[in-house]
Amino acid sequence: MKSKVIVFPGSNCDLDAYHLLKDVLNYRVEYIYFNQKKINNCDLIILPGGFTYGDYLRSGAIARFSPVMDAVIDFAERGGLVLGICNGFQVLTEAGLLPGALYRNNHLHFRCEKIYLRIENNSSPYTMAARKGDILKIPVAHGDGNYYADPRTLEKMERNNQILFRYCDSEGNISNEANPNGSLSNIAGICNKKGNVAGMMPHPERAGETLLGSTDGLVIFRSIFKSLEKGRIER
Amino acid sequence: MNKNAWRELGLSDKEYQMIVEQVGREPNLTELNMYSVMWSEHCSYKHSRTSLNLFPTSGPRVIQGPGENAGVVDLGDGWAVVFKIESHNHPSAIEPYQGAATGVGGILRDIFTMGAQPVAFLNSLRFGDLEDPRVRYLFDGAVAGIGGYGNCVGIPTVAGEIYFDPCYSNNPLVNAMCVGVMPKHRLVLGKACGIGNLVVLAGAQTGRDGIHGVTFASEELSNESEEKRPAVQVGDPFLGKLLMDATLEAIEKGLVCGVQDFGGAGLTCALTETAYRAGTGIEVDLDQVPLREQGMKPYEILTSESQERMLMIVDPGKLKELEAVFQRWELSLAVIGKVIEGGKVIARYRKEVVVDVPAESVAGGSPAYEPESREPGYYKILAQHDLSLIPPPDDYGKALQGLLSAPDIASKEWAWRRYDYSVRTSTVQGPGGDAAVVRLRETGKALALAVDGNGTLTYLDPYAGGMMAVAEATRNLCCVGAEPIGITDCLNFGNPEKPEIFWQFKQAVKGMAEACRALDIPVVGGNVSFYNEVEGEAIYPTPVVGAVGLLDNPEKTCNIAFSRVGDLVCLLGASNVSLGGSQYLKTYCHQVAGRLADIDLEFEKKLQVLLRILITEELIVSAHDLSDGGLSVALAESCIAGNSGAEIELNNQVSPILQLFGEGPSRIIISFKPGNKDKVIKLSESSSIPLLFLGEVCGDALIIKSDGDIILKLSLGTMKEAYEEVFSCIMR
Amino acid sequence: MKPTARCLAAWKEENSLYYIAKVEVTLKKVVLDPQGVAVENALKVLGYNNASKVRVGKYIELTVEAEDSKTAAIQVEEMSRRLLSNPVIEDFCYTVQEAGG
Amino acid sequence: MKPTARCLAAWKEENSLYYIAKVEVTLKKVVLDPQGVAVENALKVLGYNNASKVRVGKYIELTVEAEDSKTAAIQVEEMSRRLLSNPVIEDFCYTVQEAGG
Ligand SMILES: Nc1ncnc2c1ncn2[C@@H]1O[C@H](COP(=O)(O)OP(=O)(O)O)[C@@H](O)[C@H]1O
Ligand SMILES: [Mg+2]
Repeated sequence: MKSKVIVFPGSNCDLDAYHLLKDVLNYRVEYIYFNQKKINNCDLIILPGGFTYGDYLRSGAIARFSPVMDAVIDFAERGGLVLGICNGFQVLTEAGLLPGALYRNNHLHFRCEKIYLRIENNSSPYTMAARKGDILKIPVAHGDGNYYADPRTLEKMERNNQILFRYCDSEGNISNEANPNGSLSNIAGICNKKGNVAGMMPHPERAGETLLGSTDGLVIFRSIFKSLEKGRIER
Repeated sequence: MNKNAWRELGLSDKEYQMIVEQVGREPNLTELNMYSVMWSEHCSYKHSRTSLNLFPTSGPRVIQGPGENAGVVDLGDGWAVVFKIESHNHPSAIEPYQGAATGVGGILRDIFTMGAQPVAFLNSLRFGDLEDPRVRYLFDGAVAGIGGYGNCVGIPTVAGEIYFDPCYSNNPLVNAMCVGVMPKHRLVLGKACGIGNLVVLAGAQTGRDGIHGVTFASEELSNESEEKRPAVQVGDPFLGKLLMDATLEAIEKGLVCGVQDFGGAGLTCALTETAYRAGTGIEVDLDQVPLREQGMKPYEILTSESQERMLMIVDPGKLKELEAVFQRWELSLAVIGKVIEGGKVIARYRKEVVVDVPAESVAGGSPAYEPESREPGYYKILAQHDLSLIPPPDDYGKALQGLLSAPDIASKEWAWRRYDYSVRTSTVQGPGGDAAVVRLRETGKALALAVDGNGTLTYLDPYAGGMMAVAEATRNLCCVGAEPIGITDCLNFGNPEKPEIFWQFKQAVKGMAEACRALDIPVVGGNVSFYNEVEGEAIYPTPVVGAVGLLDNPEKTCNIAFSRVGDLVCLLGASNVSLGGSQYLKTYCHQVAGRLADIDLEFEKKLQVLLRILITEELIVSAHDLSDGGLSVALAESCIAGNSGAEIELNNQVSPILQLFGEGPSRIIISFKPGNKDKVIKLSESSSIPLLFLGEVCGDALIIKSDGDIILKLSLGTMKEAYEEVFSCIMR
Repeated sequence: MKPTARCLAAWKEENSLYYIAKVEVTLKKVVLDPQGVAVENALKVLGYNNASKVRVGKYIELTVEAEDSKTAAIQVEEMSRRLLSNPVIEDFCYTVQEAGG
Repeated sequence: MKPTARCLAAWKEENSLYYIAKVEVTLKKVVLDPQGVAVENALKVLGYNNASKVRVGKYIELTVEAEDSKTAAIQVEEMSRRLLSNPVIEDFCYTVQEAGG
């Protein structure tokens, strides 16, 4: 599996994603800078967390116009796997690659904590190594993770199985208490209709080593790996 | 020159005479402005220098002690740790968000300026009574600002402390600490070395903001100009991060030979200090400084404190490559001058020489004062306060519950979950424990980090309080199994020109220095913040210690949690405690008074060593330092953290109130599995450290017995609610 | 006709109107506006080279119930000074306009 | 009189004016505005019980160089749609006003 981690000005989880893929999982990974216009030889593009352009104006609003984004859009249209984590998710919604928008947490605070996620759909390339209903313990760290989509869009997303993760409690119950940011119907992660582009607010790359308290994030990267292998065999 | 000119700039007649002698003529107004900022207390340490000499600043691990942007300590394996703490109290009192944010940005630059990759932030905060809405506004804003800057630059904030007392109402304390690591050979100093090298400015444009702390010559002062110079700057963490990444890359590639950040006193400080340290001179053309506003006067350009700027000394042959590094992030550089021989800083503006002064004089020529010092009247009176009159509580359970929800003691999660403490995937232990643990991927080892200070104790006894701050900060490192290797300190005091305040200062520094010597730990940097008073009312003397420790194996660490049912619970260390200065007295009698328990530094040292052995030999499961609230609070915290109860039996010799709520140094609660009992006893005996068996981890309540009777029983749920929900309620 | 103290409350109730206030809060001109700089650069990237001096501030809209527009304005001014802006680094300006009872 | 293509640039240079644009961006009414709620509560705490329906948005001010106010307005509208607001959750409105050459 060959991955690229995009580095926008202000990205700051780029090195964490890189570290996890390379040092923990032994995958091939390279950085791609925001002003590069081409992306070659790649199976997975990661848009990492951070504060692109300071998150000034709106999270992800300015990064979305970086030169590299044309290549990302092109790659996604050709069916390539694109995963946006936290700020990366925000960039993808701003770019229109994913539906809806992410805005200010309902309590107005930045929130860093370990939360629980329920796998809502294990047919996507990002969750296929997990079981539906599995509960993952993964950190969140964001101020703008409040997901919104208008009712019609939401309904379509539900119908198309586009909701990948919801915030839940340690037992898997979806409740207001378990929602760290006011997100619509506890949505923590989604994918596009085709399923190849995904975004999530929690940080799976921070949950990849026992020393750091959880390895639950690995299943997402294992899923990606598995789906690529599968694709390769089918081809 | 008119007498008023220097007086209004805050310089005394005698200081003006010194300047005339050192320059060899009368300085012009621009030069006088430079002197005024550089000879201010903030930059010249004129009231504190002599006392600070008491600190031990060297040791086998010390690579760079005080005098540079930050201290540097050897970590072994070819790596070094760089750290410093700094105050941003006054700006935070009027614009808490930006004041705190720029404080974090400032200390960040001090670290990466030296070539180190920042890996952690810490902070120490003091506010007034939260009943006051203005205090709540300040508290909320400062916490948001610390997170706002730190989260954006992607450096985790892993530890800190927060206390509340009316003495900080109008003068909150916001102290920020940053820690970085680097390969030893990468160290770069703030020196203008190499005659002919270029002086290069990077980062933000220079504006009129932050030209403050200085009064202006009367002819230039008007209401309008006041308006134009807000005393608080706005930080730009986005630019700060780009600047950090570019500077570190430039240093790694060997493209710069000296780097200096812009802190207080802006360009003036950066130019004169780098030249002074290198024994060289600098010639600059102020017209080359990129400005944000039109019509800025030379003295404004020279003293502006606009944020996010760096000065670099560069070999002309490497300029192109340096530009390419900064260009990656679309940052441009401005060559503003060059390094010259002769030790002078010369500035031109519109072709005319407007400044021509010896760097040594501006940066290092200020007088040192040894102000008068006098023991304040309150000291003996409060020390004699009769503590035997304190009534025991009607209900020990209720008393503990109340303490757990006292803002000084209650969980500060409301604040620290607003800080990203897990970015960089290296935080093994984040906020909430005795010390943070941050692993170093490059060496497989880890840093332990803690920041501690106690204004109440220092007020009651500055000498003992100073010792205790050092002892507590280093003890906290030992509670996670680390060896303390260096400290940095931030000394927050009132007006040093008042003899009573200066006495507090001298006593505290003496105590800290003595503790450092006894515990064999060097001070490698720090900061002094005087004049923390409003309308003549000074804050408590509040020295804050930031401590750094080394942990050989991050797998072999410890936290505070009682996590395994059946484990034995013991009190390790001293038995002498006092209700003097305790949280019990503060919370239930609304008094800050009494004599503190004595501290024995030799004993403290032995305890710290023993603790590290117990942890690295993996004999104990938890360790928790006893501080605010004494034994009862520490037990409750360990229960809450581990989500288990405990059953404890007090001894009969001492009154329960003293045992449960008395406070004193050198005490730790540990828990371990019964199978390790003999080994733990043997090791503590051979170190002659008392080990007192208290009980065991069990059930889902904290139960405390005295003489066979249950005197306290609190369920986990009750304790959690008291401990965890206070701030969300108050700050709603 | 002036109401007596006794029925002042009732009188106010009947006679008060709703006003819509719009408050703009911006950083003082001399203070760095990092958001403004970032947006200006982004506009340039999008090809708007003719855009300059971008400042980003806050916009607050609220409804105020008051006797008359002057009272409403005084209150909005007060709110802006006390809560909506920090005069140390920010300026504000506002408009008040009748909303119809 | 229409300029020829050749001297269009010069003609524009001479004839363009500066316009000050003010853009207000607010959350759509259907989107819950947590900041507005917080500000409204804070106003109540300060005693302004007569304040309601508080919405907090963004205010962006910029200078646009353009041939005429219509061109300026078109451009500002475009900037607002493309960058300054996110149409999924936000509405915007703007004014354009001549600044004097
Ligand atoms: N309380 C202190 N203890 C030890 N060193 C100190 C203390 N206060 C200041 N210093 C040292 O004095 C030097 C100057 O400090 P400061 O002016 O705060 O530096 P800067 O402006 O670069 O941040 C630094 O090297 C600092 O470490
Ligand atoms: Mg410095």
